[in-house]
Amino acid sequence: MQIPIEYYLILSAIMFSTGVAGVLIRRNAIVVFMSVELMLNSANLTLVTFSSYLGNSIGQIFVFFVMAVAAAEAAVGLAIIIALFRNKLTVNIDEINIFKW
Amino acid sequence: MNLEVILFAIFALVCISSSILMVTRRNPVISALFLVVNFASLAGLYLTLNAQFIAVAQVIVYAGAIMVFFLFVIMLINPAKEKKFLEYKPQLKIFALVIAFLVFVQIAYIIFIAHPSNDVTRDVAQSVKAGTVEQIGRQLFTNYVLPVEAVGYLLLSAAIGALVLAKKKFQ
Amino acid sequence: MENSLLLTYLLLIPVAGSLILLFIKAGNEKLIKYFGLFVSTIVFLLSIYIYFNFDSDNSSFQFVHQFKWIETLNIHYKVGIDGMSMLLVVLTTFLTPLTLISSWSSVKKKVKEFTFFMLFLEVGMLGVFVSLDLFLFYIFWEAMLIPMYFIIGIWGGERRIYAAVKFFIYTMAGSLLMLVAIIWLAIHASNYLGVFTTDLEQLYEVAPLFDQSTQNYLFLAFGISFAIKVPLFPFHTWLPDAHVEAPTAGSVILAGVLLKMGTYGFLRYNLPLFPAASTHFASFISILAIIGIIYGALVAMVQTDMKKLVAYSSVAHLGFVILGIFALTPESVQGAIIQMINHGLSTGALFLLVGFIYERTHTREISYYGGIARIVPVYSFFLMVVSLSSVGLPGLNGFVGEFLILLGSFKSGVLNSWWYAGFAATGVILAAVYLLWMYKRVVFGKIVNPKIEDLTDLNKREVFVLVPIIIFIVWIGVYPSTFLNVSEKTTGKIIQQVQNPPKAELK
Amino acid sequence: MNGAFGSKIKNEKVIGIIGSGAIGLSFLVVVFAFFETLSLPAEQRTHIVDLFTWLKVGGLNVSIAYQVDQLSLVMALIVTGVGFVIHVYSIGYMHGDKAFWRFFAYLNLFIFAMMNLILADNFVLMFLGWEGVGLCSYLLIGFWYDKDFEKSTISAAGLKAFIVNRIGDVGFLLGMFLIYLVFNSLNFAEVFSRATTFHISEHIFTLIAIFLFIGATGKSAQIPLYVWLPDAMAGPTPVSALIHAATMVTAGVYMVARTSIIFASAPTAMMIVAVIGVFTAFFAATIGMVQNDIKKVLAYSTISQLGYMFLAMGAGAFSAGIFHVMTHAFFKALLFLGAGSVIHSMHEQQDIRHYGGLKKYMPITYGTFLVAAIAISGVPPLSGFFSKDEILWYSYTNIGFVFWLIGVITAVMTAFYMFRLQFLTFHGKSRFDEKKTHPHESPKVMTIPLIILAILAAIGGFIGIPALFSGEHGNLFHSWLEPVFKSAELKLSYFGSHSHFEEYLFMIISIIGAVAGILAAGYIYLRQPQVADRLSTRFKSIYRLLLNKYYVDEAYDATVVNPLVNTSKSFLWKIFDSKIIDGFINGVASWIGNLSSLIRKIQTGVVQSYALVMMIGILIALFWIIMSL
Repeated sequence: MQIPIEYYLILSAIMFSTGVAGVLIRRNAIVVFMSVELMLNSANLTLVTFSSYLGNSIGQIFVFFVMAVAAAEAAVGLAIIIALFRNKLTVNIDEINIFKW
Repeated sequence: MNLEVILFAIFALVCISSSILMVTRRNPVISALFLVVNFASLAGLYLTLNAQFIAVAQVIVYAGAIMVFFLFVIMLINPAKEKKFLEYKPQLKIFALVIAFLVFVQIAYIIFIAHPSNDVTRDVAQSVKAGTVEQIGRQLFTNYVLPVEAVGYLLLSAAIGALVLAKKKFQ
Repeated sequence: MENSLLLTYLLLIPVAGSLILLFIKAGNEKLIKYFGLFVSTIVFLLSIYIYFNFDSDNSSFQFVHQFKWIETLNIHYKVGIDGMSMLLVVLTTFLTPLTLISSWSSVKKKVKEFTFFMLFLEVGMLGVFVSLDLFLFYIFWEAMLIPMYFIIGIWGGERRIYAAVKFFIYTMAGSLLMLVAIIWLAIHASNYLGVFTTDLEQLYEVAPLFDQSTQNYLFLAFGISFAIKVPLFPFHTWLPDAHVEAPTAGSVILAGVLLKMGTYGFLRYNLPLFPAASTHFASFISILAIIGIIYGALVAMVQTDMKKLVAYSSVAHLGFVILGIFALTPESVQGAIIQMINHGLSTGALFLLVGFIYERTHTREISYYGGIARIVPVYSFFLMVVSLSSVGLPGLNGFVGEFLILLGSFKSGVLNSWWYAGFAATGVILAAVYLLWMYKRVVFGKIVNPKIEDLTDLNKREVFVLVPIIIFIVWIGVYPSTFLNVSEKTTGKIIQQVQNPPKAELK
Repeated sequence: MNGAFGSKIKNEKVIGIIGSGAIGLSFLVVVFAFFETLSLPAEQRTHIVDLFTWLKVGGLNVSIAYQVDQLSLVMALIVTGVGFVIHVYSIGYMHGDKAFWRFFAYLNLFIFAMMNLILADNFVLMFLGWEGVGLCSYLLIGFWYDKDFEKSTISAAGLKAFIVNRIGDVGFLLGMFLIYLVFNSLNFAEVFSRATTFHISEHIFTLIAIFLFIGATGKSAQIPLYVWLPDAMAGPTPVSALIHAATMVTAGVYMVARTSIIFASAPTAMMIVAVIGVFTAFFAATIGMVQNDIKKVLAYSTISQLGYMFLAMGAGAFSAGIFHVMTHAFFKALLFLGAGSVIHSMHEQQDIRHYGGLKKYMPITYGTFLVAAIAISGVPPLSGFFSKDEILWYSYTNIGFVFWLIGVITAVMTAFYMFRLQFLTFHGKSRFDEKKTHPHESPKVMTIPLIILAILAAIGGFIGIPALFSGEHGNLFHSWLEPVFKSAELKLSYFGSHSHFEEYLFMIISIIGAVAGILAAGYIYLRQPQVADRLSTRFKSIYRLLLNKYYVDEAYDATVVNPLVNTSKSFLWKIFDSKIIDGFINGVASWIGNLSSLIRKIQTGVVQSYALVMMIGILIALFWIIMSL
């Protein structure tokens, strides 16, 4: 039996929603960041799924780029977290409100 | 019940449970480890989808490099454990959960409405061919050579940026 | 062919100058000052060259240069001048080097930035006067706010931030209305022209065909923006603050050129584009202008701060200009144009003089002074001449403008009443009252304050700044034809456009 | 020819000679021009020199052009002649002053402006001169700007003069505009010829004439704008003589004479001029009777005499008015210069109560002063008699007995206060400390001008002897000016028949009046000095009223000046400007500010809350997509 494409997509949706919940409820900036990674990966899963089902490699190539960007993003994002931590001595995002003027 | 389905079921279960655990653990180190598990199971899922290259890349890049990076930072900062779920601003968090759930409902609804399995059926040979390292490499260095270059620059600048940002003197 | 690029060069030279300036080391103040002066002098000489090549018998735009700028919106870069803008361009380029010289010693901090902003400002002002495309005009109009904002805000007096913000927001509020009006106008005009365009000369053809109420709204939207800039009563309260807080150079440019943009805008845009609305609102605006004349003079009379007094006198003087514009007779419009120049010269010179003495004593309180005629005779002489010019003594420039304006408004068919000129003429009396009273309290009388005994007289540099202005003050007073001739055809054209607007052809 | 008038401003130190020399030169030029004109037949005597176009806009075309005709020549002769004499006098008077050169520069500038006023061939150029003399007057009154004067400093007096003049100038301006509106020209020749040919209603003429007359009241110190002239006495005495007696103040008279055709076309305006003139004459004379400052007395006398001139204008006797301008220039300049000589030797003391018995110290001054006093009192055969009597005669024949009567009463008063001055200053006992002050005769450079003027004041009247005496030659002065006023006089055409007997009778009455005034003054101030005190105590309230000049200055201050300053300050500026307008603006600004700070609360700065809002947004977007499926 072939696995219907919906299974993969629903799985991806579950992962995405979990990521959303993580972003919204966690206070630790690193965990929030990890939740974002989770959401990215759920999107990747969708892309790979369609790529595979359609027999077209473009989706996978796109995933490759997403990974590269995610790597860059993680590097910069974590550097920012370190810099912030040096200034504020916390990574709890509800204690960091420097966006407010 | 063929092997494919069993594998999918195992990986999907691991994937969902590890992601939920990752979000709910109060210690960030444990969260990070669950995320590694999650990424690993995703790599497995990619294999079931015949995407060999991506699966390998997933393990190397995500589960390997990025997650080590995360753990490294967590160790460096050594944050305290978070408070319990309902201790701090409970209404807001419940509201956030509701939102997240609603998002899931909507996506699921769209998927069922659209019902893509009607139009898309997997041709295994095709899908195997699409996911080979050869195929992807050929594509990347012919049609997508410019984006590859760009990504190279992006990574370089991200490396430099991270360096500058994380330097001690940075204000 | 080559001539058509002259105006573009005129704009590009200060741009290039200010860019080169950025590469000079900030510590090298002397070089920066000389460089700024050099650039602005070149611009002045170029404008003089343009002036001599200008054909004053031709009423259409000259030195026109245009190319496509934003293709999708059919917006052009289009510059050109006629008699009116010719005079204002020369005034601008004339005053800029003088203000740079005048701030030689008064600006002490951030000389590089100051010179940069002055050159930047010059570009903006020239751009406003030469652009023939509404979109381009709007860009210059706004661009010029930025340097002025900084000049007031950085080099100003104690309440400079308040003044700068007030100036900025006041003008910004007006110009946003204008932006809306420009878009509306262009869209509405495209119904007639078939294409969307912001080209002024094409709009001249069709805008007068709009129906009365459309014209009225557009007139008001443009008009409020210009009225704030002028400033017309009751939009004038930013002016005293901005003037008082601005550094001397800023005040001179503000009074000399920036205020003219409002009146220029009325002449260039409001009158020819919306003739029906112009005649409709003429008496209303004239009344505001007359209130401004009398009100400005009365308030100026009781000021204790010299700079504030001069600032309020600007309100009165520009009231005359507005009255002249809306009387819509050749005499009054010519008078208004010449009065713009006059006001730039005499009020500019007054601000310079106040600035010079402020530099020495650090106070502008009138009561601080008294009897300085014996101590600083040269200063007193210059202040006398400039005050008299501002008072409108025949033989000096102020008279020519005021006389023509009053004469024109007296016989104006649009206003159609003698009361306008009659009331405005009281401003002539009041001008004498407030200026000469100030003069009396500052220069004449006994020396009451021992501190001013060791005041030093004007030095050579300061005299060098004032003498050219005085020359022009006398020149305009005695032989105004030099200047009147330049703008005569243009005036005729504007009045023609208002009184015989193009009629819709029946298709 | 006009070059001589233009090049007169110089500032070398202590070279008054150049200053006076320039005026002397221009006087010679004018004399030359006069004789040249005299040799021409009467019809060709108007000569116009066009220099260059000044203002040319629309229908307006104003040139810098000078018109030399009979009227302007007379005035130019007076101005340069008297001006020259006064310049010479000033060399002595201003000797040793720190700003000697400045004084002469101003004086020369004044003569230049005055010549512009007189020689202008259009209203605008005349206005240039008109304002120019006002400026010089301002500068010269305030010449000693740091000296005290009454409640404030001298410069306040200058300021007052300028501003009051400005009020009149606005009248002139409006008149000018109206002329332009009606005649479409501002050129004298064009306007005057059109005034006779165009059909224009009398109201318009009246309005023009009244506006012009307002200008004249400002410059020539008539009610209600006369208040500046007494204060103007704060200036150096030669200035008072030149500007505030001989020349500038007569500019108004000149202007009315120049525009005689317009006034002649407006009988109502003529009447107003006559009433104001005669009333001013009377009013100022009453004040003059009790003043104690030698220059103040002369100032009020000047106002009073100017009133006569306007009476003449109002009566249509233009040439009589100009005639009086001339004789007045002689004797009043003489009076002022004499007074200057006295003040000079008395160390700047100006109060006549501190003079007395100066006859023996300064005989020349005494003699010349006496000549002038007799002349102004109207005793024949000195100049004042002819001109004043002519005015009185015309006021009787042309407009009415009442005018004549007030004129005569004023003449009596004039004689009285002039001789009061004369007696208190030169006769009687010295009322000053002879040890401290040593009165002495002035140097020659000052006395010679006095003598010249005295001769002129004595004989100047003979060129205008009424036809009654001179027989078939007629009145020389009249016939000289006749072409200028011909059209105006034609329009008026009064001249009913009056017998010679009447003329003689009125003449004799006025002579008797003058003599009576002199005798009364002599009686009170020489024989019975206590009478004056008795009178002043008996009529205390009137005396106080007169001494304080009817409190006009105070009334002006209370009704116009103070309310204007106070409302401007406390209402317009402090309340209207900074509270209402700025309050409105700032109110809008702070309202927006408050609103923004309310909205700002949404911006917590916490990333998570932004994320939450973003998710809600996504939710809604997805919902919308689902709905539209």
